[in-house]
Amino acid sequence: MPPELLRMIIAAVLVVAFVFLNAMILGYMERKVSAHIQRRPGLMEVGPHGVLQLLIDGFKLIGKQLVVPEASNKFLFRLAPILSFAPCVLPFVVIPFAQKLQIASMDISLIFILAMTSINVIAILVAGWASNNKYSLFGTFRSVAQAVSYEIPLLLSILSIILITNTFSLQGIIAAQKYYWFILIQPLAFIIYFISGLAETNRAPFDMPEAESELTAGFHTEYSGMGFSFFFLAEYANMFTVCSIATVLFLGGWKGIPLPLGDYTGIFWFMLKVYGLLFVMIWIRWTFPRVRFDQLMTFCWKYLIPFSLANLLITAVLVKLI
Amino acid sequence: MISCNLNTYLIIAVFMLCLGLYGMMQHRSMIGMLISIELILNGAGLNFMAFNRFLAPDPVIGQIFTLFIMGLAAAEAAIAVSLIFAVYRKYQTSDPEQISDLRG
Amino acid sequence: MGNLAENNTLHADLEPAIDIPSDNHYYLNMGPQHPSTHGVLRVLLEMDGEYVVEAQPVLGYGHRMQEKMGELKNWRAFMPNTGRMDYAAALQYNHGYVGLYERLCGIEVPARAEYIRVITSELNRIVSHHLWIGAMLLDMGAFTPILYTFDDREQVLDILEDVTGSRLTYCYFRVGGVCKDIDDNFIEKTRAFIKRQRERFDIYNDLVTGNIIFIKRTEGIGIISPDMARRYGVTGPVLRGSGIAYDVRKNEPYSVYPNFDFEIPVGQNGDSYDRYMVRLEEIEQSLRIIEQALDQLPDGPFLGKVPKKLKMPTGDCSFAVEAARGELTYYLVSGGGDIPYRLKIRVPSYSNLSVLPELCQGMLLSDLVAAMGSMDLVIPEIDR
Amino acid sequence: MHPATEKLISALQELSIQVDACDYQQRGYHFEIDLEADKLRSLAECMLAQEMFLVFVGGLHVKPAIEIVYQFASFERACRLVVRAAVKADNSMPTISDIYQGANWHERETRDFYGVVFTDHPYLKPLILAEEDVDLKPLLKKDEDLKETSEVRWAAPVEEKPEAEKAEQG
Amino acid sequence: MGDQERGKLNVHSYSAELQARLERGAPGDFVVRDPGPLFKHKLADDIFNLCRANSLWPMTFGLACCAIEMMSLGMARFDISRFGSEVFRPSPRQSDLMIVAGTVNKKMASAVMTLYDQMPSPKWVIAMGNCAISGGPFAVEENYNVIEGVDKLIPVDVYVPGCPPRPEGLLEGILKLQEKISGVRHPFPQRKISDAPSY
Amino acid sequence: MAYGILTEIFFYLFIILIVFGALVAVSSQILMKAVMGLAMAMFGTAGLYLYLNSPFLALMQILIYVGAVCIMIVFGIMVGYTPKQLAAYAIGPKNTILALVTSLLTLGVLQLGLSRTQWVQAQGAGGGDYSLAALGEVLMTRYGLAFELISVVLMIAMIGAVAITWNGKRRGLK
Amino acid sequence: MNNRGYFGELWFGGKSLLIGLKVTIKALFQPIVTVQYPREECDITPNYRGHVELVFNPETGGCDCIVCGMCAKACPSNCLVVEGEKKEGEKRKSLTVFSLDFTKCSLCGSCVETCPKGALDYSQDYNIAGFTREEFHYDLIERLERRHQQPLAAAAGGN
Repeated sequence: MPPELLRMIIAAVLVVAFVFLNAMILGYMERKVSAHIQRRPGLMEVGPHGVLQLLIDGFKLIGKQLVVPEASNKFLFRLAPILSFAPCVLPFVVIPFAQKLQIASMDISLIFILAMTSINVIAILVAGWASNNKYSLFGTFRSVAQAVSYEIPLLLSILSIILITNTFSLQGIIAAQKYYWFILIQPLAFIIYFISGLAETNRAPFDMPEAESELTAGFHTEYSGMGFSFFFLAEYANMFTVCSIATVLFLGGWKGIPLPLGDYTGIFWFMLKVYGLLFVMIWIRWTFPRVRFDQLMTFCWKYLIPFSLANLLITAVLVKLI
Repeated sequence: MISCNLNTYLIIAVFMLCLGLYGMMQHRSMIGMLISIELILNGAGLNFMAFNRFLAPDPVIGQIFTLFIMGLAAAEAAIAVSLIFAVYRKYQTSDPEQISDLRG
Repeated sequence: MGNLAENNTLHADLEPAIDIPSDNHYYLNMGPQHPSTHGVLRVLLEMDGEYVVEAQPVLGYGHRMQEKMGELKNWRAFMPNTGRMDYAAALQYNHGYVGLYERLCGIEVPARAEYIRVITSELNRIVSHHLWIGAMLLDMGAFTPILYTFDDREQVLDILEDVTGSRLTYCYFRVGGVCKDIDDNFIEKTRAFIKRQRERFDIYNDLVTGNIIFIKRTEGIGIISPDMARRYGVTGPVLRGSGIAYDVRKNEPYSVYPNFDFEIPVGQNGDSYDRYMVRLEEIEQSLRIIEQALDQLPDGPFLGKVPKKLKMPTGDCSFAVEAARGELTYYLVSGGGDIPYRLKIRVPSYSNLSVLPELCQGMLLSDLVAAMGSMDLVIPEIDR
Repeated sequence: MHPATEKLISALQELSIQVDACDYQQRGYHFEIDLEADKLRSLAECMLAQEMFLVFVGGLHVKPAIEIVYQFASFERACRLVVRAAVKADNSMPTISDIYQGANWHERETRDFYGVVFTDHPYLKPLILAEEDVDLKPLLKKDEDLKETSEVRWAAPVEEKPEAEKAEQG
Repeated sequence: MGDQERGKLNVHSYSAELQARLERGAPGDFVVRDPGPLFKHKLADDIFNLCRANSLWPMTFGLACCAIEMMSLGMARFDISRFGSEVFRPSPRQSDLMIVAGTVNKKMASAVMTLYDQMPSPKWVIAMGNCAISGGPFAVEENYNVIEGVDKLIPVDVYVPGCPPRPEGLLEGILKLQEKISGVRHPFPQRKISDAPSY
Repeated sequence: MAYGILTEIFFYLFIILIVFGALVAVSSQILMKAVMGLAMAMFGTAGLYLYLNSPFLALMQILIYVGAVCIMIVFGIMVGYTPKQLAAYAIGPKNTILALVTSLLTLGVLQLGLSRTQWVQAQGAGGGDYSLAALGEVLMTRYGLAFELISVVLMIAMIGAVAITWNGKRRGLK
Repeated sequence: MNNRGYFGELWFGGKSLLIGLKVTIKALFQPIVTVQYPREECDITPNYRGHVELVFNPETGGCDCIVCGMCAKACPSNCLVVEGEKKEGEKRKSLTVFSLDFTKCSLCGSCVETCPKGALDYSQDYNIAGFTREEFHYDLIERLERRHQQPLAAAAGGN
């Protein structure tokens, strides 16, 4: 077997394994943090402090019956979970976990990630439409509008970083933050990016597509067992992607105080920063009520886009001047 | 190695163009027509890229043209969808054959 | 190839009860199992996109024949049922029911019993409002406030469980008094709770009241005008949110309520936010009443002398109390004997919910959830 | 007596409706009205004009005909009225749901429980009971339990407790 | 009066299935379309059962009074999440456990059955509270609306009596269900805490 | 060598994706499926762009076509059509033959042209600088005007779309 | 509240959100309030109303029930069955059957209150659950005897 192929296969296995592991860690983290925010212990009984709970949940979901509703479009219904999963895995290929720890180095890795995240909506769309359930359709509907409009401030806030660094390469952007993190000179872009990222990943308070109290479970109302767990995995993988981009763009990526780990020191700092941001996401989710759908759009068009445009303009002028 | 052959790309482009034409005539809904147009534009873009890769001296021109096509396609889709909204709201249908009121 | 069926396939495969709408409207069947209908309410929505054109609540999924059973049982046997109508504020239902018999048969109640009734009823009102704040915020997608309010709620439930023996569906009052006396431990714990609750208001205000998302989602949503309230017979905090200071405790005072100094909080606009504020303020007023009642608590018996078998005169009698959700009126028609000839129970949520079809026209679906949440619905109370 | 209440009484008397004052301590309401079904709508209009709200509408199955009991009260003052009206011969009753929209559901519920038809009601479908149970009418009394109207009214005001006491089971 | 006679209701023209289920009288004997064990191998099946037992996701399905106690169980004082069951799924498709908390009446019965059918197997039902077990205080002779026991409609695995049961009762029910699924009861040491819970 | 074969296999996969997607896009009776087919074809085209040395364009293709245009069309479908209409839009048999003839004729003519033409390679074709920097530079200098024009077109399109769609009154009120 | 202006609203909103976040992060570091039930046994108030139970009278070594049937009559849901038989040579009826169908009970307390002898009381069983309905048709006499024989086991509750 040629070594390139072997490398690819190993990389693919690693990435998928990491996605599963990440979902487990995040799921545990979410349930435990939410529990302690609400002053209860949370998972306790399965394993010490319930660490095995997510594994158990996964096994249970594998063992559940897969229900494909009679009235659904069966092909698309089955396709949707896989569609949602694939583009979530691909960004992991180019995320620089450490100085040397990047599966594929690409000049335009940032665009690659953005392209992949933009496909993600398609999966939600297919899922909601194929389910043939009005609640699912509602969820889809909201999700599409939300994703399309929040992509704009997201891209604009990223663009202001690109203006400074002149590269789309993630490693290049990290290298450009040699002396200071970009969050110090672009705090507004960071805030806008983070809010748009929350919306892109459908996290509360922007969890319109799966608004529990309005649309039961939104676009995955009809999904059971593995189908549901794929959406679950995809959501957490997406969260990780968004936070890792934020880390790379604004928080200096894998840079940190050197530790005796050689070239792999970076992964410690990278994970620390990413999971720190993920903690903030979870924290926000368990604090706020859900915004209304039209308020969500208003907020995007009235505040985020003008601010990100202004930020971009100012950045452009400053970059030109300096 | 058909991936290094210009004709492969051209045939695919032609195929997309013809299917687009077919769809344009045959679809009764405006959305269907829009889909077909996108297909045709896509074929054109592929054509540009293929010629750019195999025939042109400057590798940038084709890419730029394709980029422009994409931009135009996006603009066109936006306009078309909004037109469909408007037509739908006025006539409560999006079958182009039923919209015969020419005065607007 | 009709891929989208007319009904959403989940949540009960029931046919819509209203006629098929025009082309671009469609039906959404909300409930009977839906997270934000607080139980088993079913709302049939005619929708235009995300906008509600018409809402048709379908009741009866929690109908438990309470009025029928009222005609079958004497007061002692029907007593547990009263607590099961509105399980969130059961003691006020107990209160209305015993008050009815006491008024009809002219039974004297010892003063201590009346004070105990008031104290426990007001505690129960607080519990009910705790539950409501949490449930409404849960409807609006905030998960944490309900846990904080339940924290406080459990405090009161412990106090009430200690004296009544159960946590939720109390059967504590008796005609002529209450079935168990309160002791010093109760008073001490209640005072401790009052102190604690006053401190907890800060958390509510920080987390909910001042929150921009909450304000944006509730301000101007579901406005009930005073005129509308009158036409529908809306009562309770929903009415007071509209600016009418109607409270049975003040208007037709019963029990020992005239002895206490308390205010009726009112809102200005009649929107969901005002209803929220009214309820929050009512918790404070209830605390004030409890404080005063504990100070004034007289000694004496807690259960008066009542014949074993009640002899009711023929005739009818009505007794209204201010339950946590509004005016609760028991109307009893007696044909003599100890079993009512007819027992009509006027539950507040029934009238409050009947506003919904008019209220939600042109609303967004999310607003409907917020508006419905602010009504404080308890479905088995509505269905009886 | 509150001036608004006096105004209400006089307005009702203008409609030639007999209003009887009651002992609130004993009955829990201030006035009672026995009404013919025909006058119901004008009474309801008068009530709305005098800013009373509808507390409830309920049925009462007694011997000559089912009675519908309406209770009105005021938001502003202590004033509670009970209106009783026997249904017409064809078991029907004029609706007041266009005057008091709140009556809509109460009337539907009364139709569920007693089978009384409210004429001109906009949507007289079962509310509480299932559509299949249209004919159930669960609150109608059995013949042996049914009483005369006079048996469920207050006796004339005598000082002593009324002696009507029978060991009758419901 | 036995359950058999009590079960007869004034069923007029309900769906044939509901009518059949109601008239059957005695609870039990359901034709459950159980797909059977996932694996033929016993150990694998045991492992899966252990997983299922420890990851019971209930459906948000409150009917009456008991629903509040069910909510309480999810709240901080009792905290069902210790057993991994705090994931209250609003959709029946994603839930494993249906807690019938409250009175089921004739109008609701068909919805209950639909919801049960919509759950993917393996699925379990807990009848919480006396109303769900036997109609409770509403099982009077003149009963015209209340279903006297949800086990007439759907197969019930665990009964938790009480009116309403304390949240600990429901927790005990869930533990019983875990015992039923996996065959093991959690070997909890029980210790008495001296003073009242302070929180 | 094996690597070459693998790339070739992927090439075929992309072609299949395009052909299948395009066929679904024009022949599906359900509009949602048609859009999915379009997305598939776009995706395949993006794959071909990779073989034409331009990963940037491939990603842009995905970002713009799949991520924006397709989604917009879906949006149009969801808003502009009721479920009933969606079901009703089956293919009318009326135009099918005409469409078939026209498209086949076009295909034939172009195919003829293709097979008859001897393509002449320009000097230095196939090589050159495919980097993003070069693209950007040319875009900003030589094609600056065209770029500006495209931006103006996009801007006008956006304004136009908003203007067409916007009508003051709130929807949903009777 | 609506006339805060464009930036005013942004400022107000952002501040309120931060305040909200402060509340939850504070709670994150506060101790938990949970009573971990199966691991810790909860303290149930002595006034808790479980199902009814016959009261053990140490003087007679049995219960005080005189088989008057008041409790069964008072029960609104007919869940008590009391039967007794008059044995030869005894003045009173002696208790033979005292069964409770707990699944119908609504815990109203009528039986306890009407009992002229105070022979009934509430139990402390707060954590009962079972696999069949019939598990909750209690034979109270047998339970009384069992409780009397094993006073330690009875304290632990359960069924």
